[in-house]
Amino acid sequence: MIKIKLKEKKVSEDFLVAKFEYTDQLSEKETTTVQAGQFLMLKNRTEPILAKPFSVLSTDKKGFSVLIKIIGRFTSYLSQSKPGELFFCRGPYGTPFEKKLDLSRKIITIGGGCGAAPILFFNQQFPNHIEKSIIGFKTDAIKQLLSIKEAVYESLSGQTVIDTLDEHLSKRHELQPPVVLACGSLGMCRALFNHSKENNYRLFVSLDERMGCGMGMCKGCPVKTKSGIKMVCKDGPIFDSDDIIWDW
Amino acid sequence: MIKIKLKEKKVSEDFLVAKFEYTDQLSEKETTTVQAGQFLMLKNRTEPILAKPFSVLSTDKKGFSVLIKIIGRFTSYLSQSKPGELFFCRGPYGTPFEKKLDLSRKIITIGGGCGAAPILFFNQQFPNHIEKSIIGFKTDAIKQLLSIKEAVYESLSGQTVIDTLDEHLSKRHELQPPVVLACGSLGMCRALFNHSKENNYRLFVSLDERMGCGMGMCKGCPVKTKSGIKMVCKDGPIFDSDDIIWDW
Amino acid sequence: MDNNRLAIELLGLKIKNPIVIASGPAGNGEELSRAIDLSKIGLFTSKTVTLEKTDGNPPPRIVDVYGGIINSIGLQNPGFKDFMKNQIPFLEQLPLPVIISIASNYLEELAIMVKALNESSCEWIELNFSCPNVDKGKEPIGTNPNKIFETVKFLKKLTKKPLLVKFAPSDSILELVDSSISGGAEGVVLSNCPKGMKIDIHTMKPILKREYGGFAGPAIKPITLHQVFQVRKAFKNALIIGTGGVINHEDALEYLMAGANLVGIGFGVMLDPIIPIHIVEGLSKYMTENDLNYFSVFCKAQSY
Amino acid sequence: MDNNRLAIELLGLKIKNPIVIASGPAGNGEELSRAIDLSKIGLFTSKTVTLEKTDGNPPPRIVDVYGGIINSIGLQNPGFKDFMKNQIPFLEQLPLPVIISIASNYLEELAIMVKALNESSCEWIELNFSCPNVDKGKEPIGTNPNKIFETVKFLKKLTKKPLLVKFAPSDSILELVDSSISGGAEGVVLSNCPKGMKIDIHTMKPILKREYGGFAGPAIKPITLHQVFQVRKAFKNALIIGTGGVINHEDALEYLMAGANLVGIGFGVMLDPIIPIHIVEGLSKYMTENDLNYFSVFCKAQSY
Ligand SMILES: Cc1cc2nc3c(=O)[nH]c(=O)nc-3n(C[C@H](O)[C@H](O)[C@H](O)COP(=O)(O)OP(=O)(O)OC[C@H]3O[C@@H](n4cnc5c(N)ncnc54)[C@H](O)[C@@H]3O)c2cc1C
Ligand SMILES: Cc1cc2nc3c(=O)[nH]c(=O)nc-3n(C[C@H](O)[C@H](O)[C@H](O)COP(=O)(O)OP(=O)(O)OC[C@H]3O[C@@H](n4cnc5c(N)ncnc54)[C@H](O)[C@@H]3O)c2cc1C
Ligand SMILES: Cc1cc2nc3c(=O)[nH]c(=O)nc-3n(C[C@H](O)[C@H](O)[C@H](O)COP(=O)(O)O)c2cc1C
Ligand SMILES: Cc1cc2nc3c(=O)[nH]c(=O)nc-3n(C[C@H](O)[C@H](O)[C@H](O)COP(=O)(O)O)c2cc1C
Ligand code: FES
Ligand code: FES
Repeated sequence: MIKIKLKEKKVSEDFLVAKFEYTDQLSEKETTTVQAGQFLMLKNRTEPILAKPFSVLSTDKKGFSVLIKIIGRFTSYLSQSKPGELFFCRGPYGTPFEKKLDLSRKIITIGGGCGAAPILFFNQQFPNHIEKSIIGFKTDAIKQLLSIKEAVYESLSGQTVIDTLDEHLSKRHELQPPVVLACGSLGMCRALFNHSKENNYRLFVSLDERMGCGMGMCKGCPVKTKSGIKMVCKDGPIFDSDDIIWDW
Repeated sequence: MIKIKLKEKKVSEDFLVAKFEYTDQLSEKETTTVQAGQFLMLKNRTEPILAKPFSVLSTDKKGFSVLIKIIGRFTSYLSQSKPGELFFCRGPYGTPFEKKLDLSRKIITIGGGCGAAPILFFNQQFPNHIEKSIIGFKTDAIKQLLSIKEAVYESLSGQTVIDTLDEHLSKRHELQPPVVLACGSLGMCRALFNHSKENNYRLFVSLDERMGCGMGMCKGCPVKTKSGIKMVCKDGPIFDSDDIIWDW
Repeated sequence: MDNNRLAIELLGLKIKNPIVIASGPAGNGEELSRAIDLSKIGLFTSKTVTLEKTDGNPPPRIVDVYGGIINSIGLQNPGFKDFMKNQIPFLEQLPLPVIISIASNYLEELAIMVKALNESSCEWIELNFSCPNVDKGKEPIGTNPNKIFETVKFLKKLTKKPLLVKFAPSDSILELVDSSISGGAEGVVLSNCPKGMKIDIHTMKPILKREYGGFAGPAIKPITLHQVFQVRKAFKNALIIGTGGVINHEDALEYLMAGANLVGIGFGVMLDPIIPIHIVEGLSKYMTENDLNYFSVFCKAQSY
Repeated sequence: MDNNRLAIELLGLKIKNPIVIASGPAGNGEELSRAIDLSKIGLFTSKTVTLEKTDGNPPPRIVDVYGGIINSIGLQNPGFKDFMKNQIPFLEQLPLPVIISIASNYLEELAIMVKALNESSCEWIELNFSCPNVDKGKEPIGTNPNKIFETVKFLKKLTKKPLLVKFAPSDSILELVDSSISGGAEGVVLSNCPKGMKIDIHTMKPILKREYGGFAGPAIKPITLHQVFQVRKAFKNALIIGTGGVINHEDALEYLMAGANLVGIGFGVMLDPIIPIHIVEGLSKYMTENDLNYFSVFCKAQSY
């Protein structure tokens, strides 16, 4: 792994945005090539706990940023760390979204909770390929961390991302059926899958699964597909929702 | 345990002096009563590793200082910590030196390496009861941390604490046989014990043993004595060298 | 905090909460009772006593490893006679019910101790069949199902006090527990320390003089928790004290959900004597906040 | 750095150093060979293959616990036919000697695989008798000494390749190893994952769908190291691959001193694929600085 240094960190309720900087040249070369949809494995300095996967929110020459939901051991450790603290990082891993999407057509992108990270990165990398983007959060805590113009705050508007999607689809006039790229909780992805059948559009999802190695070796992050068991870390995280066998 | 904050820390080669401050009133009441010879159990914030015993070097209203030899997990963790970091502490435990010594007579105190800590504290608490004090170190690295007038640096002078003690004894004119209090490695204590027999003086030693609970419960820190198995943490750490069965 | 959410009655004994001080790390409570208010704890288990005085093993007795310690105490104790004279009176006046732990590999010795304990007001008797730290010769009846059955059956005739049998993690734990229960034991304590070792790479020798010792602490929890889960699945009615690596109330909840009636704490008491109190408070808080009680979590991880 | 201090010859095979990539966490080397220079490592063990294709268990398959993980992969593999066609060629061209790991609870299935492997240039065959993550029906021959003896004896007739048998930690490990060696196995791999479990206190259910899984990582080292030490003490000549919780060169040294001829790394490869390289470098550095070599540490913690 390469050493990285926590540059800045902002916490709002159970979300945080953290900016990390590389500590040497080499690392720069290694990871500034990260593309939307790919993830990095992050680990703290102190304990032999497996590194955890996190999508990249944005990158620059000196480092990268992540948007993280605080749910457990590593994420709370990070939430309590101070700028200057060293961490470890390896990657990038996973298939960039663009590799599995047909970019000759515009795409509706949907992000839920911390699933927003790779979607925002994709929107930024391919501004001209976005038909519409919907980023859903339960509360508006995120406002303290990021200004997201596409944001929908369920607790305020009472709207889910699917409601907002329905609105958009009803107003939609393009000839070609829509293509949707979504990243969020398994619950959201399932719901969207059913929704995509009722409203026949093509749905790609970026899946979240507990990981071991993060690079395809350990068979720790399976998803059942029509073409057999695949690994989220290596074959994904993006999958065509039609290939996925949802009830495993 | 009570929370304590690392106030300052200086490292020189494999020694460090650390000053800790209490984080609340209560703790003050609890530990400013520490006396020379007693120890505190210190633990870091992050891992469920047993707390480790350390003699107190000095105390004041706001906290206490320790002199530590960096030899393993906790001590190297501490050597890498920054001021402001929180630690845990419980105690004080163990019998104050004065309780086992007859202070109607002056005492020769000997400290070796990090065994210097409780001896220096004793010298400071009972300046009028010290016939002579010898503090031995392999190198003079300690000079960066403390100025110890009684210090003997083996690597420079070629003198061990025992050589220095011999010198003192040869020049000594008191009628009563000497009483020596020593704290250091097991090696030094054994050597002194044999030396005390050849030069018939009374020797008290403060022993070092790996500890579990530090308070007499777990039977983890035994020393074999003529009156049976005793616990270094509770019955000691100071023992009359004549009571100890050295070859267990 | 509403402690009634934690109160239970087991084998006719009213218990404030399911937290048990495990045998050993807390000695016979002399120091612990000064450090914390034991009346807040469910049960106290005395340090295992043997008929004859035992010096225990030479140091080191405690070795740090990742996630816990390896210990080699060797059942140091003053012997049963001294125990009855000098320790039992103290234990009897502790403000919580007490389990007395005894060990021997001779039926006769166990019989003498069990009979004598009828005189005491201790609630339960724990047969430590699994101390890793005594010499072959002295090794407890331990891992021989028939010997366990015969022993328990015989001892059961000598006392009305409930008998618990304590085992270390074993691939044949179901067989061992079965022989204890069929022998008449009311329950089992799972688990004693699995055997572990550490080597000093500088001296190139095992750090412990007896080469291996008993492994305790958070590191062993996945193993001991599984032992409890397995045994509860097979023995719906046996009393189980789940012990191994418990240092916070979440750990304790896992054991209760796995099917332990009570949860023992050993290493945790050494880590910080206040931990058992924090665990009881943590459990009460958890129960209150989630409007649950003991019975709404007990065994809930079992599929039945 | 002077790597000859680590070079050894075992069962007629020249090996650069005693570090072995254990079966499973590194798959069949496809990704690892791109991440690190495998020619710097001693041996590579393939992911256990079964005669029939196995999908493995539904997620989650990996659960964090203190000091390691509990895994429930379930021997996912493409089946032996596909393995011979698509994986063996790749494994054979790896720049280090390879051990092929196979599992089945049917002698006939093992026989088919062992025979077929005679065609391959793999060096040794590892019989995984201890995967915790397959259903009862499918459970390997595992823990029955006679069955182990018969199986090894039979398979030994079918191949000239050295056979190793892999076991999880067991109270009866000496018996299990004895039956393997008497059956003709050249050595044993100690240890596979002990069984462990974790309960999700929010759902009140075991986190793993199969309830328990295989416990790996630094937390198990004291137990697996003791298994190795015990077995070496009783079997002076058996080849032993010591595996369990190795993440740095000090860990590896402990295993060598305990009597392991080789040291396997599983969890460590998942933690960071570079770890095996760091361990080899760490060992070389240690040997050079202390003017030692493999033979001056091997078995040194044994009293003989
Ligand atoms: C490809 C990929 C990209 C990801 N990107 C992001 C991101 O950008 N931002 C972000 O906040 N998170 C992201 N995640 C999820 C993130 O990896 C987990 O939240 C993280 O590993 C939790 O680590 P922890 O140590 O804090 O929690 P743990 O202490 O490991 O677990 C806390 C609780 O959460 C459960 N849990 C742990 N991991 C997962 C998981 N992957 N899915 C469901 N439940 C889990 C555990 O069972 C436990 O109950 C991503 C995951 C994947 C696979
Ligand atoms: C009453 C008492 C007072 C003490 N006062 C001081 C003090 O003032 N300053 C100070 O520097 N140290 C003192 N010590 C020793 C100190 O407790 C140990 O050095 C410390 O526990 C090491 O912790 P660690 O985690 O850094 O080392 P570990 O990682 O636990 O061990 C590192 C290596 O040292 C060995 N080791 C660990 N503890 C001991 C021990 N107690 N004796 C011998 N070998 C050991 C281990 O086996 C291992 O090989 C005292 C000990 C006692 C019993
Ligand atoms: C220092 C120490 C001493 C112990 N002494 C005993 C004992 O005398 N009798 C006994 O039955 N168990 C003894 N044990 C085992 C504990 O009671 C407990 O079963 C085991 O340590 C696992 O729980 P833990 O991880 O909470 O410590 C001892 C454990 C330790 C660490
Ligand atoms: C994710 C994972 C998968 C494993 N798969 C196998 C396997 O297929 N065959 C096998 O014999 N052992 C398997 N093991 C066990 C390891 O080879 C090793 O024996 C065990 O994990 C202990 O070593 P460690 O602590 O270094 O991981 C697996 C372990 C893990 C963690
Ligand atoms: S995490 Fe190891 S294969 Fe995906
Ligand atoms: S450390 Fe527990 S008795 Fe001394």
